[in-house]
Amino acid sequence: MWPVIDLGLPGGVALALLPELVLTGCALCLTILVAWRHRSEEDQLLVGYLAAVGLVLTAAVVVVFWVSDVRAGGLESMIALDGFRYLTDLIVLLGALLTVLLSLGYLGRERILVPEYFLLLLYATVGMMFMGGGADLIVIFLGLELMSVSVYVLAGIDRRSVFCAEAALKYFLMGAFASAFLLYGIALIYGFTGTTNLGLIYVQTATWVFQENTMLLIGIGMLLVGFAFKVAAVPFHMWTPDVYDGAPTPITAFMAAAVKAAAFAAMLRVLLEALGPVTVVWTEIVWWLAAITMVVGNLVALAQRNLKRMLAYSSIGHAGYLLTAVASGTDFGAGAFLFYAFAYTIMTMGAFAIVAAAGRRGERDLRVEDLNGLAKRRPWLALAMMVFMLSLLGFPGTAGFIGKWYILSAALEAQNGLLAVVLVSTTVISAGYYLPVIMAMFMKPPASDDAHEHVTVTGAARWVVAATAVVLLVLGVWPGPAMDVAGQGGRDLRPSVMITVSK
Amino acid sequence: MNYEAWVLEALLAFPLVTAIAVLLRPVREAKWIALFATLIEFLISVPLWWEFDPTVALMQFQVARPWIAGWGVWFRLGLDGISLFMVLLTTFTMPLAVLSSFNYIREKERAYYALLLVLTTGMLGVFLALDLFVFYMFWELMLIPMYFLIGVWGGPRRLYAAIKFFLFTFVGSLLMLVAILTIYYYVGRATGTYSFDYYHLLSNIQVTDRWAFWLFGAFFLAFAIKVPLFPFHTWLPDAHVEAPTAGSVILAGILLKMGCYGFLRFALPFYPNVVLDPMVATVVVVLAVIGIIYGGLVAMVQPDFKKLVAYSSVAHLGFVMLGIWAATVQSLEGAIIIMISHGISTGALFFLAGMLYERRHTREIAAFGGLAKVVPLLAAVLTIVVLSSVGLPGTNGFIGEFLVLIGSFGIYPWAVVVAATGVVVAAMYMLRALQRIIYNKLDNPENEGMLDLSRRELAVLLPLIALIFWIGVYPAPFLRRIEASTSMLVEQVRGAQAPAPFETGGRR
Amino acid sequence: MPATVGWVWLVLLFPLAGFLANGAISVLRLDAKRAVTTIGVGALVLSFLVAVAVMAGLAGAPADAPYVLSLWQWMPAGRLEIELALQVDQLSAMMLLVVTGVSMVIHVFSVGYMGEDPGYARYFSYLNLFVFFMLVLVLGANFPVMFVGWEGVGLCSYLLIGFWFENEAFANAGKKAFIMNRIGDVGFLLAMFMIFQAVGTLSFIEVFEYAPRAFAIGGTAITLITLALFVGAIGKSAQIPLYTWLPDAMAGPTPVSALIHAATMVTAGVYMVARANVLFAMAPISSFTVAAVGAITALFAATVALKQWDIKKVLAYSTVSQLGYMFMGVGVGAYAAGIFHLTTHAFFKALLFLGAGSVIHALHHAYHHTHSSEEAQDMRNMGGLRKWMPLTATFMWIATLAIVGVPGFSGFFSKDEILAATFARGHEAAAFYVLWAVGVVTALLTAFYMTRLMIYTFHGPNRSGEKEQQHLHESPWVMTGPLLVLAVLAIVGGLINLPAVLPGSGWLHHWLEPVTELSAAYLPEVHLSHSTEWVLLGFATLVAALGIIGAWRLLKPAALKPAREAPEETGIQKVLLNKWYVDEIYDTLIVRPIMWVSENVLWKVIDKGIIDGFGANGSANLARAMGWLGSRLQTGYLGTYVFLFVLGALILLRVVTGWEL
Amino acid sequence: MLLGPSLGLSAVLFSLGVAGVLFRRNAIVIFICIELMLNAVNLSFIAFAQQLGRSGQVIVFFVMAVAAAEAAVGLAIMIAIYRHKDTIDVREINLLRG
Repeated sequence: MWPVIDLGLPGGVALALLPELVLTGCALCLTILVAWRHRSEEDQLLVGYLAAVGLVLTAAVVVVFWVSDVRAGGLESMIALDGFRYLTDLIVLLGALLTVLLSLGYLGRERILVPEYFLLLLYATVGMMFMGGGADLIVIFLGLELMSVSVYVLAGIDRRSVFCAEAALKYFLMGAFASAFLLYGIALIYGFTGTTNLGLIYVQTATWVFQENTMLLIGIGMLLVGFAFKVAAVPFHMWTPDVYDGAPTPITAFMAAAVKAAAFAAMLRVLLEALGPVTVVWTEIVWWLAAITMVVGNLVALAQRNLKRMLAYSSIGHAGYLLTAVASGTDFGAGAFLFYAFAYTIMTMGAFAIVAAAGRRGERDLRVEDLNGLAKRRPWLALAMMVFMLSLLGFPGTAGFIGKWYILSAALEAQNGLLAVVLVSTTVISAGYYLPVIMAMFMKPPASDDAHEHVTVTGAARWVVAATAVVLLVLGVWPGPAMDVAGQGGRDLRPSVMITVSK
Repeated sequence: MNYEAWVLEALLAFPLVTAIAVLLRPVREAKWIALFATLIEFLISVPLWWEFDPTVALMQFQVARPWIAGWGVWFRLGLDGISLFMVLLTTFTMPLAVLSSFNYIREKERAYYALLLVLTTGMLGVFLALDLFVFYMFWELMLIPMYFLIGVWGGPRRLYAAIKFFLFTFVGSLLMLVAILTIYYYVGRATGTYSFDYYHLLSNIQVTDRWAFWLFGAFFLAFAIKVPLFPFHTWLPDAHVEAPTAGSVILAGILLKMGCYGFLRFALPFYPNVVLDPMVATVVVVLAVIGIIYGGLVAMVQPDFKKLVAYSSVAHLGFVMLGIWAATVQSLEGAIIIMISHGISTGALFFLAGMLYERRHTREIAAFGGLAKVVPLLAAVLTIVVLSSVGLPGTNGFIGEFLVLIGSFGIYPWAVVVAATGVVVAAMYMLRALQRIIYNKLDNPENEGMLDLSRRELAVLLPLIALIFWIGVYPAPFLRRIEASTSMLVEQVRGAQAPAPFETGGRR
Repeated sequence: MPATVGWVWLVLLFPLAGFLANGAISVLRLDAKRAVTTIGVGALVLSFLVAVAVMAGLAGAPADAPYVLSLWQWMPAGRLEIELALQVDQLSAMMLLVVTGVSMVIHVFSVGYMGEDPGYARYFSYLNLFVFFMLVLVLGANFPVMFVGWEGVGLCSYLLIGFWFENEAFANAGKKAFIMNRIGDVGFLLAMFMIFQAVGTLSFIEVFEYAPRAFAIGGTAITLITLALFVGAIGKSAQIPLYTWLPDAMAGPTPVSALIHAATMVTAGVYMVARANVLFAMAPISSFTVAAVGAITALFAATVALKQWDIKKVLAYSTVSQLGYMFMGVGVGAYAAGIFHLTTHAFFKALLFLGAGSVIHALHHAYHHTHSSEEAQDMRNMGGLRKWMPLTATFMWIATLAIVGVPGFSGFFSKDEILAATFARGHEAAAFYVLWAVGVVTALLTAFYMTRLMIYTFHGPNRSGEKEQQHLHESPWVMTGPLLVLAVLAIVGGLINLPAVLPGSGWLHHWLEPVTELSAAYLPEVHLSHSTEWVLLGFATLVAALGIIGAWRLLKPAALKPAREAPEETGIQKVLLNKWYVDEIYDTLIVRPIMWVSENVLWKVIDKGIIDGFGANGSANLARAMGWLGSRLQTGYLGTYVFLFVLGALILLRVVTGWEL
Repeated sequence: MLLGPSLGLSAVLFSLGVAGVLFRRNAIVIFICIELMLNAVNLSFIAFAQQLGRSGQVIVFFVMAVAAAEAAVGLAIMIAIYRHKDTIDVREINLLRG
């Protein structure tokens, strides 16, 4: 219908921002609704369902934009209009939707009566959509802050649990600290390129010799520090295990999947669209970040007994895999990121759904041994968990493997052979903690006869688990179309100004 | 549709379909469906024997379907002299494995038989795949069923054995994945067409010669762990001892052969110059020979019968590796014959170990003694199988070992001299075990009441014994079918240079 | 190819069928003693008749190239084409007759000897299988087929030695025999590989035709091949150092010892050397080694036989010694003499063993009635059995005179011809004179210990105990009949190859001409003048007589005590009785160290310790330790987190600015 | 024209902020130091805007708005933690570790 939008006119910008506007609109209406009906369980469920409807609506709009391949006429000033944005939006919306569906049952069981929970989720999602789609450093920063603030609160939503409060505090302090670094980076880059628009920065960096301009390099460094924190790359990852452990399980899943995906999307967009010509500067750093993150994440996960904390460290490991895709510094890598982020979101949501189901009310310490003999009493649940574990491990036949294959291809095409070997070796280490979970469920007898009575997955969560497991297997066996879509999305990351620069 | 077109795909699809059927039907019928399915599978594969044209060296029965077309991944299957007998060995062993676990497996039967069928598809996939990506997928896929077979239905230390088995193979295969992708990229960039097709990559592999050593190293590690070659073998005894009977039979009979098959199909043709590189060759041949002697000697002191057979597999496959690395027509054919006959004789040994376990619930050799008086039939079968494993002329063991040694003598005379003593070590440990099981005094009261082989057990063992003598006495049809592909492989590996010419007269 | 020679595959078929039939009966535990006997003995009788027909057919036909009957292609692998082919020529026909003839006789004897044994069917099935493999060995047309027979007979000797497997010692003896044979077989295998590597084929006709062009006379290649073949022969024919299995093999039933460990299997080594005479002739060093090892073994075994009390052990060492003679014969190039002694030895040694068998059977029977647990094979419990077993005594005396080499008996001609050939070879190299001297001394010792055996068993007072004497009686005709046949052969056997001086001489020599002439070019036949022949003949008779009279004089059977009260042996007697402690040396030097190394070093240290402990589990624990270290770093304090954050940021900035900051 | 020194000042302020976060124990003081860092960045924005035109100053307002939002949420969280542990001394808050 309208393949081209002119971002110069205000109407054009509004049109470009339609998905975000739709979501914000829903969120605002819900805010009003919550003001009146916030006393009973049903109110919370109602808000939850409406939030889900809002998300689906937004997703529909995004799909319309994506299918009709809407493009920006001329320079993309504030928001980008390309496949990459639509795909990240879809991934983020999917993450949020799954979190909402999981939380419906979870909040009831944990007796958390805070209808605003779903609002915060919506606002965080809006923030993430801006991060994924922003064509301007400031827009990305604002999106990041909007998301961060909402998730700080979400992390500490359970007023009665001291762990939740501690998690929120740590996340808040470290998060603010890191955004200061990010902002300082933006300031320096703005200072020396005169603009915050990614396309224009690309033009500036293409024509300038970086050796003698240390201040700009520091700016890029600061930017990387900020993003590295958000993405939980080692050594900036220290907050992740504690926050993931303390926060309520659906929120942990949300942070591990959607937040991480959005952070990576923003990082990729900035690095590729703005700092494209100077890849040699940042690929080496990202290379080191990836390697160290993969190794430390997987190794420390090996020593964990608590299942939730183990999945936290494993998500650091997966951040390392995604960093490997970024380290390739090509749009092929971006494609790899998109596919892996999508697959990773599904795996983590499924895994945490079962962790949530297996944990009893309030009892935080869910050990791997608590899953012993799950296969006998809850065969389907155990089977789903096995699919998630195998997919997280990257075992053929699951989407995880295809994702890892895609990332390995990106790394090898960019001549990062050594990083590929590090990725592969850390995958072996990851087998060291994924397999015992499968082993506990299938090969060990249950502790007592009524061991898993309480483990029930009700209503929406049941669908989440089933759907995610099936999607993982289908993607694993028939990845063709999904990979092409991801590849197309990645290729869109070329700068909109189309200035051909000899690489 | 003629037989060539649908057979390979049917071989892969049929077990999966029946696996689902087993899961859905009630528990009582599980084992019968599984037996019925594996027999049908075997019947499908039998016509391969005469449909296969021995004169053609290239792939036959080829099938190619686009799978992930964008990335050059096609579902390509093919069969040639080298993989023909591996496929037949698999389809031949599976019904016996199912039959042998009839009253060995008591709980979760449906899952057990479904896993066996999925495993069949995985194994056949590895032997038939002509697309490196599809090969890798099947190579890893058959890990999970075997992992569960050992882990759920295994012996006391099954968890340790299962995870050790998984990790050993997993390390090797992941490095192989990186190697495959590197080759895929460099060949793709050089030729423009990005594809995983075996012949496409093989025909312009020289593009990756700069990293030939490292890429070969990755393939080598993956296959050496699977074979297992000497230093990487410690997973084998644990996996064998803890796996249920059928698991051990499949593990020894077929899974180990995937390593050797990998060498023959991928490592040798891809990097012949690295294979023939004197330093690499000496290392591998030395490891193979150590494997033969070391495997034998350690087998001699094993108290547990299954562990003894496991170490004997290390010794047997040491011969195969020696044969593969000598890369002459005789040694390669010998290696393939050992791969088949080891599958048969070691399979039979494990079936017997299982039967003894079913009777006395112990695998300690010391617990038996003087069985020949009580169970003459079992003793007779065990003697025949032990003799085949020792490589007595007239049985299948001798043919393989003789061809390997005579083929390798021209290339590595000293290795053959040491390897030949392996034949003595084999006699030492096998006969020592045989004697402590069926001869000596009948001192243990529990052995008196032992029942002899039932009809079902005979049905499992007789086909194997028939094969032992058929390959031993009349191996010509097997050798004829292998010859075309092995001579082509020797041509590829040895390049233009013909095998060592004779100094003086002698027959041409 | 004459018709009758074509039937040769029938010779193989009958014993194989016999094995299968009796094997089925024994496994299915059917009680059909008569059927087993008819199948077992019947198979051998038919096989013998066909053998005679083949021999006749061959004798009639012109003696050109040997007839090769190819059954099917066994191992077609590229250049290597091995066929399962049978070769009938003068040598193999001769061996055919000897093997089938002696086996038939021993089968008849076994009917009586093993009558009451529960494993009767199993015994006959193994015996038939043995004959089948021995015939494969003899008739093989190429080295691999001969190797099939070679290891096959090793298998049957394993099964038969350990026949009464309840007794752990007997089962161990069987295993020891098989493993020692296998050590020899490795030599045989390596020889085959060297031949194939050099000549490209393994069938006898082609190898012997191309050998002269493929190898330099006396070169390293041919020497290595022949030495490797000889290692195989040592293993199979129990020469030093691989002979210790033969005395232990006496654990098997006596007819088995007679058939396998006296007449047929142990002579396989000699047959192989005779068959490959071209190769050995082309390698003088190897031929000399063969002769030397033969001589030394003969002497060594004879010394040990002097002091053995078990009647079968004496005969076992005597066999080792006589085999030494045969190797001396083929070593010096007198292949016909070697085969001749092989044939005559088969007759009289089989007779000796069967005689000993009937003695043991009688004694066993007596002890069985009086329920005494005395050792039935110990000569100290015998004595004066002449009175109760006159027939066995006379036949044993005939065999003893034959083996000692009293003129007129077969042993005299065959042993003397070997000594004469060694003496004749002497003028080429003095060492052969030494070998001749060793041979003569051995002849003296042989005469001594054989007479000692006869005196202690059949003469002097009876030491079996009064009650047992009532039950001592002559063995039934089914056992003494075969003794008679063998006795006749022992006497007549010498006629087939009379020495040159006597009329109608050297029939066997001419009969084997087509086979042995190939080697004539490299190791020409040396003929002594008639006078030296007569001198040697006379000297040999003198030595034999000296041995017999010496034994008669020195030994005092009356003073001998029954086994129970026998005094402890001292000094050199003790050393001889314990067979120079060779077994113990092997055990401590080879067997025990191997077991200890593989148990403690290979398995515990390398497998569990280094590869598992260090490699697999080691790396797993290392990873877990590093992980634990990482989780310790996660102290929970915000301060640590911020500190690491800032540290990381600083490093990152330094890297991004190219280490200038 | 005063770009050099103002950037220097903002860098100094920034590092002071970082030092504060590192060494202080009280959560609120840490938050104050973070605010100090943000204002240091605002300073550099102003310094750059002085050369590159007004758009720099607009960014400062965004930053301030964000800082305000953060402050509100941060202090709420600190109150929650105070209600539980009667202290906001960072060294006492270490239940989540390992």
